[in-house]
Amino acid sequence: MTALDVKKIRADFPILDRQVHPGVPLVYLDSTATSQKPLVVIEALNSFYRTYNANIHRGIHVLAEEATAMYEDSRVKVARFINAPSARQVIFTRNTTESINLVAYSWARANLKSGDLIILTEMEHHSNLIPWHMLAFEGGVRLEFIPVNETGSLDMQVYQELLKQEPRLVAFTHMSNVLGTINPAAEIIRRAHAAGAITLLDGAQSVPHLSVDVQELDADFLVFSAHKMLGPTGIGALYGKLELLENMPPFLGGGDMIKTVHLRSFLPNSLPHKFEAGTPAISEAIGFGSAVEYLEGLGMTQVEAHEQEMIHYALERLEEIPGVRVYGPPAEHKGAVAAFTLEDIHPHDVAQILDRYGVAVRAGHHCAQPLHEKLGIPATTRASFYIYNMPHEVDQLVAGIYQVKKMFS
Amino acid sequence: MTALDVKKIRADFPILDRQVHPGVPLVYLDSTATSQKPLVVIEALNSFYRTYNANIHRGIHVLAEEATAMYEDSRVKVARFINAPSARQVIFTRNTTESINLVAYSWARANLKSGDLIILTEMEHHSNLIPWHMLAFEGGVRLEFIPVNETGSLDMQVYQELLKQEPRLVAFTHMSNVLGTINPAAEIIRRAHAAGAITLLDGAQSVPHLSVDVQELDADFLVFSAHKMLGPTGIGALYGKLELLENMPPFLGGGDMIKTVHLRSFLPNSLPHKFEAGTPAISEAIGFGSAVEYLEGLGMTQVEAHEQEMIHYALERLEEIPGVRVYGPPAEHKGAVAAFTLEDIHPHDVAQILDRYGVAVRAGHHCAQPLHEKLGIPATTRASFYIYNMPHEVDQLVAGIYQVKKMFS
Amino acid sequence: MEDLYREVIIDHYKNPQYRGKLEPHDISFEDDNPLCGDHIRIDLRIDKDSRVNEARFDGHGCAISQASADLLTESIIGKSLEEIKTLNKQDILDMLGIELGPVRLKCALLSLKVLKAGIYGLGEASDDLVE
Amino acid sequence: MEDLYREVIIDHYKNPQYRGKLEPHDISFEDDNPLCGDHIRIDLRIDKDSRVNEARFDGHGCAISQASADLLTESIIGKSLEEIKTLNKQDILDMLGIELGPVRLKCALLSLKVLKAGIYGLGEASDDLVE
Ligand SMILES: Cc1ncc(COP(=O)(O)O)c(C=O)c1O
Ligand SMILES: Cc1ncc(COP(=O)(O)O)c(C=O)c1O
Repeated sequence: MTALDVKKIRADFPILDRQVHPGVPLVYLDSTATSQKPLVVIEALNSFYRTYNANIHRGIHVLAEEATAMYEDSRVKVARFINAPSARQVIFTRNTTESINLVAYSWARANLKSGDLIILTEMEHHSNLIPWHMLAFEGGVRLEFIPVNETGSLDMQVYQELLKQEPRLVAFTHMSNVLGTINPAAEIIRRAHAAGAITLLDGAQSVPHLSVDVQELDADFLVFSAHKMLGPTGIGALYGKLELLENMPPFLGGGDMIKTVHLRSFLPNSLPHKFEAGTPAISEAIGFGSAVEYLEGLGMTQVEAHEQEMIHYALERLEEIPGVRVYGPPAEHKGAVAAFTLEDIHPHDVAQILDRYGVAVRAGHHCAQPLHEKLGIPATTRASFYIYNMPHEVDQLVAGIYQVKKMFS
Repeated sequence: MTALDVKKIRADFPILDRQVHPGVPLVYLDSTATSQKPLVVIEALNSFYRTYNANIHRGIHVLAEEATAMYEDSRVKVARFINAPSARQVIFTRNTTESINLVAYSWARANLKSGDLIILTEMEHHSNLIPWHMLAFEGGVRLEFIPVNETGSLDMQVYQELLKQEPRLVAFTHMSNVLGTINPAAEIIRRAHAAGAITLLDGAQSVPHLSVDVQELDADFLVFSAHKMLGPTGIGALYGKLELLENMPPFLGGGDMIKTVHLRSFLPNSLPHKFEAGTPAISEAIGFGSAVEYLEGLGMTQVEAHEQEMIHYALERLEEIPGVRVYGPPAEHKGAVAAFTLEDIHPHDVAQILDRYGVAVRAGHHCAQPLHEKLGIPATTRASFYIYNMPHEVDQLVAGIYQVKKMFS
Repeated sequence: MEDLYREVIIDHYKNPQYRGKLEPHDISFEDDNPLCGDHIRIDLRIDKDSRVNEARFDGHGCAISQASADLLTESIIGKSLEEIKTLNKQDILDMLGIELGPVRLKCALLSLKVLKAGIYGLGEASDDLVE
Repeated sequence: MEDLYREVIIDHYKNPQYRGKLEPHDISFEDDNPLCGDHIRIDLRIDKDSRVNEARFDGHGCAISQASADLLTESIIGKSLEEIKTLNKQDILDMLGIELGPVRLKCALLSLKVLKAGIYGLGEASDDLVE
């Protein structure tokens, strides 16, 4: 296994040349919120709009044929990236959030009844909470939560207990966007299936950073966003098992998702079009395809290895700073995400002062407010790493933190 | 009023230099399906990804602040373009289709009950039919349709009759994407209000081509897509009256659309964020802003005038071809859309042969199958015109049609 | 233009040899291309060796869909059902002798899809049949 | 760094002069900044001329939100309710003496929002109050 050539990779990302303040270069440690984009992705969008922009699926002229072919080709690439058995099991959505809502509106509303149980976890992103809150409020399904324990991992014993209540769905994040915890997805899914439940795997953080194989994991649904994995905004995906998708009623109604329409009735189209109503995010899908190709070129094993190196080094350096507390499991059990507190200095202040040194981090509850409630803190500062980050950027983060300390001392 | 300088405009659209077959330049007559994009829009995307790509709303670092400011600034531009009283009445969606579904899922499901009446028209695009079909199927609302008469306009007398049944909603297209008919929106809305109904105006075809003023029209909801008005794919808008939007329950649940979240409950965010769940189409919104700015620069009155010239000339030329039948009202009552049949030659054949001459038109039912059923034809060939089209392109279309006739003679 | 609408296509479209219906028939199936309203019905009479001894198509639509239906119908007479099951996209393209984009491909393959759905006794004609 | 966290901010954050609660009070309102969990409560005592004669704030959060709250509370003592209604974003920025991006602006304006919602007797503090 060859390591990533990060210097070479950095040259592919134009934004990394940017100075965010005069003389202060960008140190981008916010990839968990959204990743930067390589030239090849930016150029994919560019070339679409400059040479073959057209609406798809219904067009006979050359532009429309080229656009349709590239759009569908991207679906094939994304399907291959997660090892989906077929491309029509990949539905393009706006983002992870819409993918989860699609399952909540279509699958859940057609299949769950009042009193049915959905199991979630305490470390979910709001996107994997609110759609189920809405369902609970409206349809009376019950929600139970796998607790997060001291070490930042899921309490599998409580999970085992909860399974006795015969849940219908277990929906959980593959990797926490705060703690970095990589959950034992295969095991959670295996047990869910044994208890007769289906599963939804939130891959927003795992698909960009790990090799995720839906067949190996036996996931029923997998959801993820392009913008977190080098792709454009405005596009995400829902993978589903064929039988589930086939039997789900449509979600959004409109052009393209139909086979035939009469004044008072319609027949839905076949997969994947059944779930893609209206003019889709065409350029975005094409950019998504180009992003997964770039990642495949690097090799996801290599990506994982690089991120392991980064998080090891980051935790080592952060934990030597008096007053810093990093949340989540030790480096070997987590992705490249370090959420921390610094004494009682508010993360907003930390992030804003770091920004003056060019270090871009996130501060807040990172759309995981219940997890922060559980941790007993309103917010954390989060530094996260991707393929283009280097150890010296960790050093800049650390130097910045010392400046913050000095200012508030 | 100065006319559009179309030669100069054409120089802003890189795709117009393209040859679609060796030696055959593009004659793009498919803007009703999707418009081409000026350089300034392509560069807006480019510069976002190259210099300030970041996730928005929750970020403190410079990139996030710049991205948030540009995203919200685009909302202000789009709001101004339709003369919305405030920017928070503009919700960004994927497209017209999602905007209509948002209203169907959120407003309609909260406000309509079985037996309630929705009035549509026979000339609706599938996007303004299926969401209501689904609602009728699931919730028992009733649908009635304003008929299209011989001249391609709505039968206002039948409308008046239907209003006696106390509809709750009148949802109709401002401009037909097949007939080109410009419906008397202000009058339809006025009568709907008098009958106690609210209105949804499908502006997918009108907002790109006419000056549309939501306050002047007194529209309750207006929906449209960026990709049909020089903007990128993956973004559209829903405008709504403040009181309606404020009282609607959320549609998609997830990050950003919340104020606070606990393990088992949440409080929705204020407008417009309440309806924008998850990472939005950031670059797309920014491109949308740049597109409306470009149109404002041209002046919508000038755009309208140019299109009137184009459609007058196109109908004149088309109607002199034996065997051509153009559908819809005369030029002065329609937008720049000419859907026609040519003897009994199938539109697919017409379109494909035209393509060989570089002329890109659409063939099919144009997502208006019920309208085609009413017209008694399965499909039409549709040529449509926008700011970058010139009379000589009409001539090329006409020459192509003569070739088709020759081949099938 | 020769590459696109070869004479054979215009010919089979204008003067189809196998247009019609068979009553009675052993197998009959019909379907549309929802994109354009093309419609094809195919009727077959099968002999006791499971060979097609009579075939007709009916319907309406574009030159490509109607010419392919005529060419396909012609080609299957005398073939066994097992042989017909092996027909695929390329066979149709070979008969037509042209290249087609994705939308027109659907027109070209409609008749094969209908034929196979009929032979397999399916409730619905799926695109998978003609990959 | 001086431009960003002027001494006055760190000072008012670390040693607020007006932190506390008033019991009894005439007006009291509290709200959060949901983005970061900042919380501000403001209590007022009003004299018979509708002037604020005592004011306190309480809560927790970042330096910007807490310092602005202290500065704002200080500035309103002696002011009439009508005068307070005219305070806006710029007044807060002037007190702080710094430029702020959109997210931090919300921190800075939280106390003004709370104050105005209290004075107007609103059920909810809306961003419109501090435009
Ligand atoms: C009148 C009308 N309504 C709705 C739509 C749907 O727009 P979109 O596909 O962008 O959602 C269209 C475009 O095809 C249209 O012409
Ligand atoms: C674990 C997890 N789930 C879901 C999401 C939501 O992703 P998006 O905002 O792209 O819908 C995120 C990203 O913030 C995430 O980290």
